[in-house]
Amino acid sequence: MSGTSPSTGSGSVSIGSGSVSTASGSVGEEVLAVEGLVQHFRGRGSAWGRLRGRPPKVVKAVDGVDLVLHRGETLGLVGESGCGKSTLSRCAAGLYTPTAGVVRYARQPLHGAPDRAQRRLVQMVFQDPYSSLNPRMTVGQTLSEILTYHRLVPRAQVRARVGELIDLVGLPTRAADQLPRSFSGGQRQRIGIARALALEPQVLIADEPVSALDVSVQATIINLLLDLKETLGLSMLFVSHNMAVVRQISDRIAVMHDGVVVEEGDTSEVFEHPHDDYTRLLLASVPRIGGAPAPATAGAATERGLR
Amino acid sequence: DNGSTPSTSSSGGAAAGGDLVIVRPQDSVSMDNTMVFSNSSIWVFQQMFESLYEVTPDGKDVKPLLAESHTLSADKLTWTFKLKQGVKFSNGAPMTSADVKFSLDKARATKGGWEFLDVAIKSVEAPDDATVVIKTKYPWSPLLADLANFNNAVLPKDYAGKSHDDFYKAPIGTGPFVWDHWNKGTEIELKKNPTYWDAGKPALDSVTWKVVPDDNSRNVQIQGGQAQINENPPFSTLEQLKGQPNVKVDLFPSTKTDYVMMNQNEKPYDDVHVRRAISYAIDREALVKTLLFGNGTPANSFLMPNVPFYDAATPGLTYDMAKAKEEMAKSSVPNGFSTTFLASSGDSTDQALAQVLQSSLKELGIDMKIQNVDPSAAHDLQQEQKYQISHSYWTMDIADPDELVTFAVDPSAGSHSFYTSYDNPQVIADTKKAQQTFDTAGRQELYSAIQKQAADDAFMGFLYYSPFSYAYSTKVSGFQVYPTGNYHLEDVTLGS
Amino acid sequence: MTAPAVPVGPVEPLQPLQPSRLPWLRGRGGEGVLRLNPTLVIGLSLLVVIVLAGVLAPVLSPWDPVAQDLTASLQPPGNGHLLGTDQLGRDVFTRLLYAARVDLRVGALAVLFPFIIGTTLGLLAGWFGGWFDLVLMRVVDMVVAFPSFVLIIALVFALGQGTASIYIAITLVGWVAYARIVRGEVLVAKEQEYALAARASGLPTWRILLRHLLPNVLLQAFVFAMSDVVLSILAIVTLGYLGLGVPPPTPDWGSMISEGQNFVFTKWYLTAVPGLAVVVTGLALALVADGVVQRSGRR
Amino acid sequence: MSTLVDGPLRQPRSTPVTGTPLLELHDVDVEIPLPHGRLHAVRGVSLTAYAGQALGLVGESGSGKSLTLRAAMDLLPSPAVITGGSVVVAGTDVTGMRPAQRREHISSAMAMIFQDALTALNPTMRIGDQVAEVPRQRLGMSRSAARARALDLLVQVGIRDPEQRYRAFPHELSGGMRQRVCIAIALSAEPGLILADEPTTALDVTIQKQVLDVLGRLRRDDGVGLVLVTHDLAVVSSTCSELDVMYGGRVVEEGLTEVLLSAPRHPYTAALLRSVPDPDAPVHRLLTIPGAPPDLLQPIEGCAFAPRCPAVVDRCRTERPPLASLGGPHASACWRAHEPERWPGAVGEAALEGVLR
Amino acid sequence: MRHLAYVGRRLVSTIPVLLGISVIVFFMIHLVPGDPARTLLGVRATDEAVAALHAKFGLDRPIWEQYLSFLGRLLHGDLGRSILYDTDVSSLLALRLPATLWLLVAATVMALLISIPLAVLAATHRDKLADQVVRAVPLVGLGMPTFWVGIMLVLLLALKVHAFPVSGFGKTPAQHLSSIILPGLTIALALTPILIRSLRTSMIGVLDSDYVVTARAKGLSHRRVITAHTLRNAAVSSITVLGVNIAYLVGSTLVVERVFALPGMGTMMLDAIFNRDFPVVQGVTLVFALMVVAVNLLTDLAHAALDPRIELA
Ligand SMILES: Nc1ncnc2c1ncn2[C@@H]1O[C@H](COP(=O)(O)OP(=O)(O)OP(=O)(O)O)[C@@H](O)[C@H]1O
Ligand SMILES: Nc1ncnc2c1ncn2[C@@H]1O[C@H](COP(=O)(O)OP(=O)(O)OP(=O)(O)O)[C@@H](O)[C@H]1O
Ligand SMILES: [Mg+2]
Ligand SMILES: [Mg+2]
Ligand code: NI
Repeated sequence: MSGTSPSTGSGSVSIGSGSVSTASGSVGEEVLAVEGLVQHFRGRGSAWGRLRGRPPKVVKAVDGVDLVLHRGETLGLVGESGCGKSTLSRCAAGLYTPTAGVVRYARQPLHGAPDRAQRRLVQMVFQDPYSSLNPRMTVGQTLSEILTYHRLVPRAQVRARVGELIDLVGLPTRAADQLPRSFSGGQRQRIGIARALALEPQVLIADEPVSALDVSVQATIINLLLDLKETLGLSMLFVSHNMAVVRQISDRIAVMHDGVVVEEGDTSEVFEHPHDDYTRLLLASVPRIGGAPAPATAGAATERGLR
Repeated sequence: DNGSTPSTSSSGGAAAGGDLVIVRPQDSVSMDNTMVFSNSSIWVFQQMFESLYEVTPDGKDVKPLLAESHTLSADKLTWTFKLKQGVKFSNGAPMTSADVKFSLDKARATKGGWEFLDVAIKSVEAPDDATVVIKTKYPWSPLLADLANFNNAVLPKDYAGKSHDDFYKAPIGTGPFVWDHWNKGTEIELKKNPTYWDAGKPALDSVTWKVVPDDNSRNVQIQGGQAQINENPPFSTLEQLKGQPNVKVDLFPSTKTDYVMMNQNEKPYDDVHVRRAISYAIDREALVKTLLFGNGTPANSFLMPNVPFYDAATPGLTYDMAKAKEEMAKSSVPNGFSTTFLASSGDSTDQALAQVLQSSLKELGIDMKIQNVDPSAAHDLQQEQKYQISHSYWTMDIADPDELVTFAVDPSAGSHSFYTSYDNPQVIADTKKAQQTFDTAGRQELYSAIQKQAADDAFMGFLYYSPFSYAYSTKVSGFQVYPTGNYHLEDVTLGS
Repeated sequence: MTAPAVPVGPVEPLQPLQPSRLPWLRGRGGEGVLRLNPTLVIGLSLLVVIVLAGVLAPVLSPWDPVAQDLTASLQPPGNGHLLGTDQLGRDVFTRLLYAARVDLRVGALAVLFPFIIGTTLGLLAGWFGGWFDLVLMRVVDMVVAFPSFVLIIALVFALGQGTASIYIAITLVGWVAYARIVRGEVLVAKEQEYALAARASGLPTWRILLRHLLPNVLLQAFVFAMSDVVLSILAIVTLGYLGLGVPPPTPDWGSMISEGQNFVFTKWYLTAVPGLAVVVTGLALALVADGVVQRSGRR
Repeated sequence: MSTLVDGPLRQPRSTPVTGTPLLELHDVDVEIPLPHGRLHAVRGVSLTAYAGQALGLVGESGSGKSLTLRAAMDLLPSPAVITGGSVVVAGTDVTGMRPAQRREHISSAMAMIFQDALTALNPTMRIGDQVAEVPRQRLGMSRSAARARALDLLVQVGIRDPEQRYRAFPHELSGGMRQRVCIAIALSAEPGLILADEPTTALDVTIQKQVLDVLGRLRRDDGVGLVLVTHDLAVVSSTCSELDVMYGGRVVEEGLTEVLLSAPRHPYTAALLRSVPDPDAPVHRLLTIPGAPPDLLQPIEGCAFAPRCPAVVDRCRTERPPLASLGGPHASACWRAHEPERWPGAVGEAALEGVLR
Repeated sequence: MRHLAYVGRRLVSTIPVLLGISVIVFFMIHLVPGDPARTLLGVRATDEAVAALHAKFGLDRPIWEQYLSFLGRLLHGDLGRSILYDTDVSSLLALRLPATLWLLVAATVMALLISIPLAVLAATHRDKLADQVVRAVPLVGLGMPTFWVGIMLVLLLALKVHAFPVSGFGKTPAQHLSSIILPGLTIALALTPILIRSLRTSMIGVLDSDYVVTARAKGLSHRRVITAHTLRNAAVSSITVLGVNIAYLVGSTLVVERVFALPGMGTMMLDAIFNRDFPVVQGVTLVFALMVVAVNLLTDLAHAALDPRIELA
């Protein structure tokens, strides 16, 4: 067995954080940025332990990350399971208050939870299509609740707008009156996207939106996101551990390992000329169609009779 | 009753030996005979302690026990007693007059105990070992009855060298049984006194009182052979007990009587017509039938038939709804009123009585609510007279009516006339007079007058007289309960 | 931004519920959720029969449950008295019916209060955490460390006999279970992505609590409540047995059992029949609870 | 890495693939009785697996892959039952055997590993004990021999510090290690064939690679056969020499992996190929398969893929295409298998170009 | 060692809880109307006698002062003196504790003996007749008042069949054992419905899990699959249910001890409440609370012993 011992990132970020790759050329202004972002989780720790001055276990989920997302750009965030991708995206969506560091929406730093206007700027799509919808609310209720609360459209037009949103993600209008449990995974994920789009955000944070889906359904969601990005001019932070999917969708990618970004750059650049050891290992591990298996030692015949 | 026992304990036979188990709902409280009021304590220490006199089996008189005889001086102020000889305490020391003096002095000196029985005593002297002289402050006819009470039992002088508290933790007396152990709340065991003065007694090797709060459990333990005597099974269970093959049920004549008490501090119970109306409205026959399952008789006096000077001719108020309505009409509240009956939860008699009364009084326009509190709180509320109408009962301890009469009709005696605040000067005067009257006829006259007047005033609603119920295994013989409630286990034998 | 209706990708037609993405690992038969199951049906019909027996008591029996007839005490069954009469000559069958009214009502109310209080506190503690949660959980620990029955009895003693005391005692003891259950569910539910999504949508806290979390955590509390009614009725019956239950003359199964206990050998039915009534009621409620659990898909 | 391949406890396994197949399924049907009908999940599946050979099984979620494997192992989840066909293990038809005997026979010939290694290991038992269980309980080894055997197996699947790991509980290991422990357990009965149901889906790519490497090496060096179920064509491509594609409970195409990937002859295979993004070649749009998988509760007339197939013709809807040979080991269940150039649009393109150049 | 330290920590952490409980008990019991002195001294008690007794037990002092002295004594391990029996509460408790412990242990053991085989039967014959029966019958048990079950058991098993002593506790361990069977069974019957259901549910979950399928794939015998791979894992979740319910059933000893005339803490508690014997009520409740704490602790330890994933913290 060779080459399988995972070398943890050397810690040196090969491309300086904050240095914006201009290779794609069409980069707009900054819409979302994190600077020196740190998010630690404290284990509960017992009262007794605290009395005796034993520090509770700390999980350093995100440990100092700088990232910038520009208008109209899709930034892919890859890395192994548990490296802190979800935590980072939740911080960026203003769901967690970071331990340290700043989150900026349209150059405005976030203080505590985002206000209504900021919420409307950045929205999120979640990984698990099964748990991300309230099982007791119909799709119509889920969407109109947001529209009404944020007064996005006059009350009279809420229903019409719900119809538009459902249409936008490619579901039939009658979906509005159905409960989430009557939808398939792909359809649920579309509803999740519609919910995020209801607030007409400029930035969409998608945390592994296709990981739970079957390959063929995955393709329809990826296509949908690509289309929406084009037609609505969205910026997107796309989180995934699937290198192939990220390659398909992002303009730029950042590779995370153990809570830090170890490499960041133009997608094809990183894929073709990885600098960081961890990135290389990651890319080398991705199975590829055509990487044919070796034959059995005993000269196993590959002939196979038909029944 | 000497000499009547057939044989000595060593002579064998089915009658000798055996361990008797008595099951009872409540544990004893203390062995302090001068202080304790709980029957479940008294019935235990009476097997160890003996007094100069004891109540006769009919409950109406006393006979000598540790005394042999007495003489009374002409001025009726000096009583001289000769003691029985050869009596020993269970620690081996002989009983002498010094012990008697010590015991009576201790009994008189207590506070909040039974010392009220001894208030007439001026002094106790022990001129020689076998003689005791008691002087009273004034002529006091109930003295022998008082001396027969357990609080005046003879204990060893100076508590046989122990402190008061230590003595009562493992008491010593002259009785047929001696102390063994007490697991508080669970069981008390007494062992046979091998050196008991009444030779040949007791037959039993030991007696154990076990606490079994549940009525049914006690019954099944008799049936299951784990116990031999069930202390006071409820009347409601007697029928089924009688049906059991090896269980015997006995009803011993008692001095127990039940009352409905009405608090005269509360309106409208200060109105005699209201009290009479209620008294008339009580269907005593029906109560005897349903509550006592026929095992009792309606009461016509606040005294009971087994007490000396009870007057069977007292015209106690009997059930008469028409008269009840008449009285109501004459009263200050002719259209009725609303009131609250204080009942003890878990006490089936209280519960049933309250419900029966509730429906009878409805006919008089009286709206009676039932307030259930647990027995302890009910006690308190009665004694603090924070009630309107309630239920209580009485059992005699001595063979003289004075104890009860004073308690019931003399508001100055500390109990506010059985907590009713009944106050009739004529009755009070008669009570005092009776205490100093020695001739039977004279006392009878006074006590009859008192009973008559009290009934007329309807200061309480007299309910019924009920016997003491006991269920015991057919193996038990010689078991007898006196009208005062106590029993003598030295006469009991256990067959196999 | 008004979204233009772009035709996006091929449209998956909506299908009626399809079990395909419910692999066997996730539990079976998600389809049965909407249907009544036999357990629930049997339980509900038993319950309906019991409730009807209570409600229609005046129709079913000519007797008055509290009217005494001291001349007819302890009659054997027959003679117009289906189950005979009790010590005070009251018709036992009639009392049995009326007791259903009392015990069911008291049982239900004795669950309602703890349900409301416990759910509210648990919801708040689970969501906000912090010192409120800490203090609440300490209190919960304290109440839980008491054998609940001891506490109920002691409380009824302290408060004096009566239905109000029963409510208060059972509430003081019972809210704890609901608070615990709901708090636990909230801790899970608030990390569920739909709750995060609701927060990300900028909805106010009260709305997330009431509209998104409460309906989803209530089921467990409700399921528990169903079995709690059984426990409450048992508690009330036991209080009645100890003489601390519903005050007389109101009929109640517990006091009927305890009154009848003195006649177990001669008139066994006086104890056994009210006992059976409790058992059947308990069974009905347990079946309903079970059915609800089955329906909810959580076993 | 050295293994004890030639050690006394393990016989070298170099049986040629051409020998008796270790597992043969003949027209197996699996049905699941549900409250509102019988779900016909596996519909006449036949497949053959030899020692030393890696067979891939791909298909949409719900197409019956897992149930096929479980039917072969006699481990169907209740209430699923085999209602037709036969299962032949190491040359013996097990369908008619008594359950205990069948269990014995099957488990000595084949072993199975699952998608999620955490749930596939008993959380309350030390991993060493789990590996040693079969040698101890079934093979009747002494305690110490079983232990030695387990340590040996742990080494074989590439676990370092086996002595120390022996006493670990599953939760103390990483995902990749756990999956390798599962493989060690599977190997403990010295099976000729391992049935692996999505063994790497729950893992990271880096760890996935480790696990696939172990499986590949076992096949290469020890001649252990492998049936690998997965969604991921890339995994199949790098692991398996043969491939079966399932749709709607049936095998719709089978053949050598290279052939299927370069020239698929079933529209479903073709569409599947193009809906998987390629890490090396981003395309503008992925190919999607509109519509939903068939309802397995209903009888299916004709081709199950017909409602979603861009190349559908009338015949597809009424008449079920048989799995017919296209020459050599390649077979496809499509009426239009011989004319991929006439399939419309992207499906046609995919069929002609494949993903292997 | 690790576990010892944990037990220590847990016990320390229950101190505030116990303190809180002592406050509740103390003030609650003193709220109850009724005076122990009057109960004790009886109808003829004089005010002086009552006052003397009050003074002796400190009942005349302000309630908070009484509480503080109660706490002070508690810190020295002194539970006070019974007013009714004029004995140390701790020695009374020592007399009563055995019966209650016997009862609880017997009940738990019997509940387990009944539940485990039935739950296994039901889970392995899921949805078959055996399962339906095993699931339905305990439901009946769920609705039975314990005292009623007790009475019925006495009637059927003790009086008719003479299989067991009707009530009481006996003197020797052998007698204890035979006396404890019926009351233990009474409590066990209340415990089994819940236990069977929880065990059955978790067993079904475990039987469906991949590791049991793996175990079957290994070709292990049915017996081994159940004992080595299923029961223990199923017990992990059921043990908590058991713990919670034992704690609940500590309360039912009150009634069961009464029905079977067992000299345990439950009967003592009822007596003490009726007689307003404050120190005893306080003492018994504290011991009951400690028992619940101990049961919870044991549950946690058993949980940790059964499931290596649990960290005792
Ligand atoms: N709420 C939390 N409390 C404690 N620890 C947490 C919490 N959320 C995440 N973690 C820990 O932080 C680390 C990073 O988790 P995160 O979910 O961000 O990883 P991820 O990259 O999204 O992984 P995956 O690919 O599995 O989704 C993990 O070790 C995780 O266990
Ligand atoms: N225990 C069960 N009860 C009901 N339906 C089941 C059960 N097990 C499987 N099915 C159904 O049988 C069909 C085939 O299932 P199977 O698990 O074999 O699919 P699969 O190809 O392995 O899918 P996946 O890729 O999701 O694992 C699916 O429709 C599934 O919903
Ligand atoms: Mg994540
Ligand atoms: Mg599968
Ligand atoms: Ni190697």
